[in-house]
Amino acid sequence: MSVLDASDVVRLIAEDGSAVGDTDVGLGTDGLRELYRHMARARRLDRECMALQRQGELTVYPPFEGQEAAQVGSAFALGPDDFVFPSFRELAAALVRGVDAVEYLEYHRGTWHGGPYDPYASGFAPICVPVATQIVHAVGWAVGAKLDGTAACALAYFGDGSASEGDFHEAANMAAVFRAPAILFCQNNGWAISVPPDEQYAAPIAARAAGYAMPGVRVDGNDVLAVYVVTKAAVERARRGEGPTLIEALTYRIGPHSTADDATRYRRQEEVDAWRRRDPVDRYRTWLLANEHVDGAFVTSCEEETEAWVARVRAGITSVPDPSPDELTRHAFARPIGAP
Amino acid sequence: MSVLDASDVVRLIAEDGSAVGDTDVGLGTDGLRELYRHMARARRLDRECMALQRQGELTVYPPFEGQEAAQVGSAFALGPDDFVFPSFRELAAALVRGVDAVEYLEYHRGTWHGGPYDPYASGFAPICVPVATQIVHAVGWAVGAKLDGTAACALAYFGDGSASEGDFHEAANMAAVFRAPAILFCQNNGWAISVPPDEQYAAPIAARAAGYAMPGVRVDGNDVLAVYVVTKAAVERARRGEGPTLIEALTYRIGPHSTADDATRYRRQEEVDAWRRRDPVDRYRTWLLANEHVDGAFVTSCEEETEAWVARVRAGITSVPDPSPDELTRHAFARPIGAP
Amino acid sequence: MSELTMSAALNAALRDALRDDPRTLVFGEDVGDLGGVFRVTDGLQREFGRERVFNTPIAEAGIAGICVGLAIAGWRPIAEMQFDGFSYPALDQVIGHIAKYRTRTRGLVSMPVVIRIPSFGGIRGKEHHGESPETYYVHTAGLKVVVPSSPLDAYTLLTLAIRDPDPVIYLEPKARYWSKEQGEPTADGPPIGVARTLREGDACTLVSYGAMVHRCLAAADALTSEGTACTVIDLRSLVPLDTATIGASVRSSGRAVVVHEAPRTLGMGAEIAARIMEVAFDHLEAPVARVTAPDVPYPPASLEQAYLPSVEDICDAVRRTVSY
Amino acid sequence: MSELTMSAALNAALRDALRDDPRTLVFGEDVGDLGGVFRVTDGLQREFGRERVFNTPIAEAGIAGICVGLAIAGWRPIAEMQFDGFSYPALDQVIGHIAKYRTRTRGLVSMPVVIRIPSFGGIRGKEHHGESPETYYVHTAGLKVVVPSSPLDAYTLLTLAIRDPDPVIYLEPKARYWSKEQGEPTADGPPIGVARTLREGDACTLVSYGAMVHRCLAAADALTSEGTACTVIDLRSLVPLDTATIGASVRSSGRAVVVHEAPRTLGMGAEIAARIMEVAFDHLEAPVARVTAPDVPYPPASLEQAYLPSVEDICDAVRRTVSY
Ligand SMILES: Cc1ncc(C[n+]2csc(CCOP(=O)(O)OP(=O)(O)O)c2C)c(N)n1
Ligand SMILES: Cc1ncc(C[n+]2csc(CCOP(=O)(O)OP(=O)(O)O)c2C)c(N)n1
Ligand SMILES: [Mg+2]
Ligand SMILES: [Mg+2]
Repeated sequence: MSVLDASDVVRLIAEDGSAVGDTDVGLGTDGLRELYRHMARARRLDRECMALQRQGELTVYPPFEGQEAAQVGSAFALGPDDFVFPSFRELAAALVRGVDAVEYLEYHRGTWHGGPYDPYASGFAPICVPVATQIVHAVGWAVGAKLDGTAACALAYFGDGSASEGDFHEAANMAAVFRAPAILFCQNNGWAISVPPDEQYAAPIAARAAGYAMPGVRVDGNDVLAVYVVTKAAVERARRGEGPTLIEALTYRIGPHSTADDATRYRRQEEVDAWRRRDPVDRYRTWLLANEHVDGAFVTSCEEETEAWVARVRAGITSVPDPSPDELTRHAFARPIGAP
Repeated sequence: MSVLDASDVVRLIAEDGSAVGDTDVGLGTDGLRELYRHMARARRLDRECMALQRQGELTVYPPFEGQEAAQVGSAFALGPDDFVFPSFRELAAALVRGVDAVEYLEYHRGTWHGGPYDPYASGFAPICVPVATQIVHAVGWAVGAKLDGTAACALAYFGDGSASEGDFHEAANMAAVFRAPAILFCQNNGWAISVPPDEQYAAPIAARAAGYAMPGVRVDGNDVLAVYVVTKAAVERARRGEGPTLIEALTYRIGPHSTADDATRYRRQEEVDAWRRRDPVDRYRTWLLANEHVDGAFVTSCEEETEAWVARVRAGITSVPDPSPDELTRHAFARPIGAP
Repeated sequence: MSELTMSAALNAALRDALRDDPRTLVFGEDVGDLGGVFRVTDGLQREFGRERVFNTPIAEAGIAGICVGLAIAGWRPIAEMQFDGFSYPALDQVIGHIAKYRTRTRGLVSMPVVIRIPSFGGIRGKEHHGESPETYYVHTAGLKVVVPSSPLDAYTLLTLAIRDPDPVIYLEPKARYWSKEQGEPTADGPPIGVARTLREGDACTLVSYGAMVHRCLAAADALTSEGTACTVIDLRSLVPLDTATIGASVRSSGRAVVVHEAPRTLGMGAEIAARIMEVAFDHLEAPVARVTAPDVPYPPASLEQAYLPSVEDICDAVRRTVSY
Repeated sequence: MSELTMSAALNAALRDALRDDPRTLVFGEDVGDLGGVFRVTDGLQREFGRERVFNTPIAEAGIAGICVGLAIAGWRPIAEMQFDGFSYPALDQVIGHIAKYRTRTRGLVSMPVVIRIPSFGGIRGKEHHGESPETYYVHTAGLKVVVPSSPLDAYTLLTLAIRDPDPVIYLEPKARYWSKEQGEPTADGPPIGVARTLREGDACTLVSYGAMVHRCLAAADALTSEGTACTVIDLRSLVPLDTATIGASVRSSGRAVVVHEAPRTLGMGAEIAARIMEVAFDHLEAPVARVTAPDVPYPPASLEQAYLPSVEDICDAVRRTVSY
């Protein structure tokens, strides 16, 4: 039985870091360490971004703290020819794909839209603001990849709230009808700005998969190995030409919706605290240490590396120049249309 | 167990007219006859409309032959305070709701949009052309009825193709979240213009209900009693405040998509012939006669009545005057905005 | 006399409508506990309950679509789109139904629907947070479209919009949410369809709406010191458009400059210029000038002020027009 | 020399593109076996296979949305919306993404997408089958918008649109699908952005596009017999708009009448009038007249001809303009 047929939430590492499933996910020590490095860097950079925003160096910033496993585990399951269609909170996934952090953050600095990184270079589409629209793009890309006869697949990230949009349905249905190699990856982080699950949907989002005859699987989104294996299975299914998969990763948005948000208006601190105890980075580190995939020295060196890297990112992003005003009208068309 | 929990297609009368389920659906002889009368009239008027269109008395006309049971059985299950949100092929349902045939047909004559019948008088919204949009209207109406504390419900008709629209999903999800007394009634008639099921969706449309935690039931759409009981159960559920239901009635569009369509371009005659053998009107008549709910004399008198009525409708619709040109600008606003 | 922000004025208008008319409903994304991302619905759910004021799923077409059904059921929906750039999924329901329903039913079913949309730029927002969507609505026959420029008028216009028997698209200039004004909000202002002349001057007529009204006033100030006296008209209502007020002013001044944030082509400036030509041709001493954004998508924050009409752009246009 | 209908010319342009460029794809509702409700895609699926030419589910936002992904994957999508009135669900993807993608990515990712939309009225269609959606697209910065008026030019424009590196909204005048023209279709016509002057005359400049071009020609004929010689300009391209050709003509004639089916307010006439004022003010002898539909939703078939500009309406406007 494939992990995609699981009827329960897929979980390999329990909240306390102990294994509760087959944690031999086919990653060697290097892979396991790489995963950790990505999570640690992402966590650290996210916090730096919050600081940068407070210092006036970034415009509004949407933190992803708590969602590192969901993003890193899924992005790590992809290959270089695959293509990711992110929403607006997937900096961790972007880093895994090799997007340059400074280039990505230019979006949040307000230097340019969508991230001026080259989407082709890393197979990572521009940051997409109108929620759920990117799921359709992913399906279109997947249809194109299939027509090209490649084994590549597309993965779209979207949130629990985004899944209420009509575009979610149109994308899912088209993916199913076209048997497109597409992965619909929902990060269910418990909130859509201030709107809780019971005001957003009535059944698990993964349950919608039945309506498209595609596998729908719920995974512990704070368990990076579980996210990795589930996504990997969906990727393999896509590569085999069997079509799309819907994944619902159960995670939590520890921070506010964005730096402009005041989450105390709508949610209780106890809920946040409870989820802090399920922290994805801590959990994975505990498991890694307990199983001797890493030792304390590795963790420390990882921290040091990360600090140095974040310092470079900070220096980089705070010194990005504003674009020159003539860029304003340069890009709308391949050959600009003269002003009337 | 409620009929809404059925996992198989609900059917009470087999194709040959024999009972295969509990046909005591709580309608007395009068009710059973009334159902038949509605179906017979609808069938006859539909054919008349095809003729009227060929004679140039109507603009494009979308016939519903084959779908009489689906429409009549469902509309018959509603009460006077309920509200129907039709698509564009629901003339049979309109007649059950008491919409005046001539007023309805003014839409097809091109005299006016949407049918100039009073939607409030019969609880039947204007003909709605952009597919699936009316499902959202129905949910809005149902939310309103619930706020008013009434036990009334809304029923939206839509097709198998329409269900691919994002509006289907947004409506279904909102209905579920708001526990709206709404019935989403899909007439799956096998085609969406030229597009067959396998190019339109990948799973039974009723299977989508699981994604909204609402009952989803498939019913033989050519079995009027089955359609009636299923819809009735959904109505009762709605009245009890338990929320929405998705019904998929399996039926068939015997005619072309519309008088402008040439169905021979995309479908085989054998398919049509096979469905003719499942004719809903014949099937119900056979059952009625076999079970002595009616006799031959009733059928004949019904035919005669129908002929007389259709003649009146024909006379009525062909003599409807065109609106005066000053109506062109009269209706856009309660108080017309002067031309600039 | 109290001082209030535009956000507070809008909040007051909603509160008063919810209190005075039991058929009004307020809904949209995050309008509940959060009070909307701009706090326009702050406290309303607590005061009027979860039935009259409610969050919706993220589904803009659905939000607009349920307005239709609610209106048929006799309610007066006041819906919020979270931002201009997220109002587009609702366009189909707005253009296809809300605008057409009354015509479709030959007047039998009207759509007393208000759709509020925080709009326009100037807040260093991300992509899709600085759109000027007015053309889409103004061109759609069957809709009224209003844009307040000040807190008190925001109250007046929203109250009138809610009472209107027809659908009103209410575009709120985000850049002015925290602007303040002294006075008591009242519904007894000019009706929808009537412009306000904020300043009189015989050299040139400045026509604008929303946040740009304030740049026009600043330009008028600057130009006064050069001896150029401008009339400043705040349209308030884009549909109906107060052609009479604009025309009378231009017939007197002979010159007009229209200012808006939307891209130039088929922005409001086009319609206003065309109408001015129609009603004041013989009085025109110079072509009507349009000071607008260029025909490109709204830029990132770094280029926002280069994109939006500046006070200096307006002054230049007036100078060119006056010296034509 | 062959004679072909506009439907056949469009079909030929699609066939030639599918043959010449293996990256082109044609898809939409019913474009397969049926060949589209207007037969524009007739036979293409049979000839090029179910991968290059395919039916989609009924999901216009989805259709536009997959164009984005396909373009990123290096394909050239040519999508069909079944009717004008059903193109609105796609507006969000068109405005929010197709128009903005190139700007968003600072020129790195372009959108060589064509969206064909059977448009405009005059065919006694049901509600939502007679819409003139051009304003929505023309105002959206980042899109090109073209409208053919004749079969041969339909071929030229569609071929150029498909080859264009940027998104082109291609509005097909339904009322002209079965009109015929003699000649060989060719891509060597005027580029997108260049208007065609179909007739020269010094009394007045008639500016139009799509089916109304033919009413303008008929009006010009009628007026010739009154001694009034009109220039008739077929815009072909609404974005870019050929202001140079319009301006040169009006500077010569001093008078202009713009004709379109769309409602008046913020229809193309507004932009054209405003531009004429900008480039030909000193030459204008009369205000630019607009002959358009009124500001109400498209009417039922019974009132269609009262709604659309008639030849007589155009003649009247020219007479008023010439005798101003
Ligand atoms: C079409 C659209 N509507 C509204 C918004 C405004 N908005 C931004 S984020 C957000 C909530 C999204 O919730 P979810 O999908 O759960 O993602 P999360 O923010 O939790 O990552 C909303 C409503 C938007 N970006 N796009
Ligand atoms: C939004 C929208 N897109 C396209 C159309 C054109 N159209 C009219 S009917 C139809 C097919 C509908 O199929 P289905 O929902 O199965 O209903 P049926 O015609 O079979 O009754 C289409 C595509 C439309 N009316 N509305
Ligand atoms: Mg969320
Ligand atoms: Mg169907």
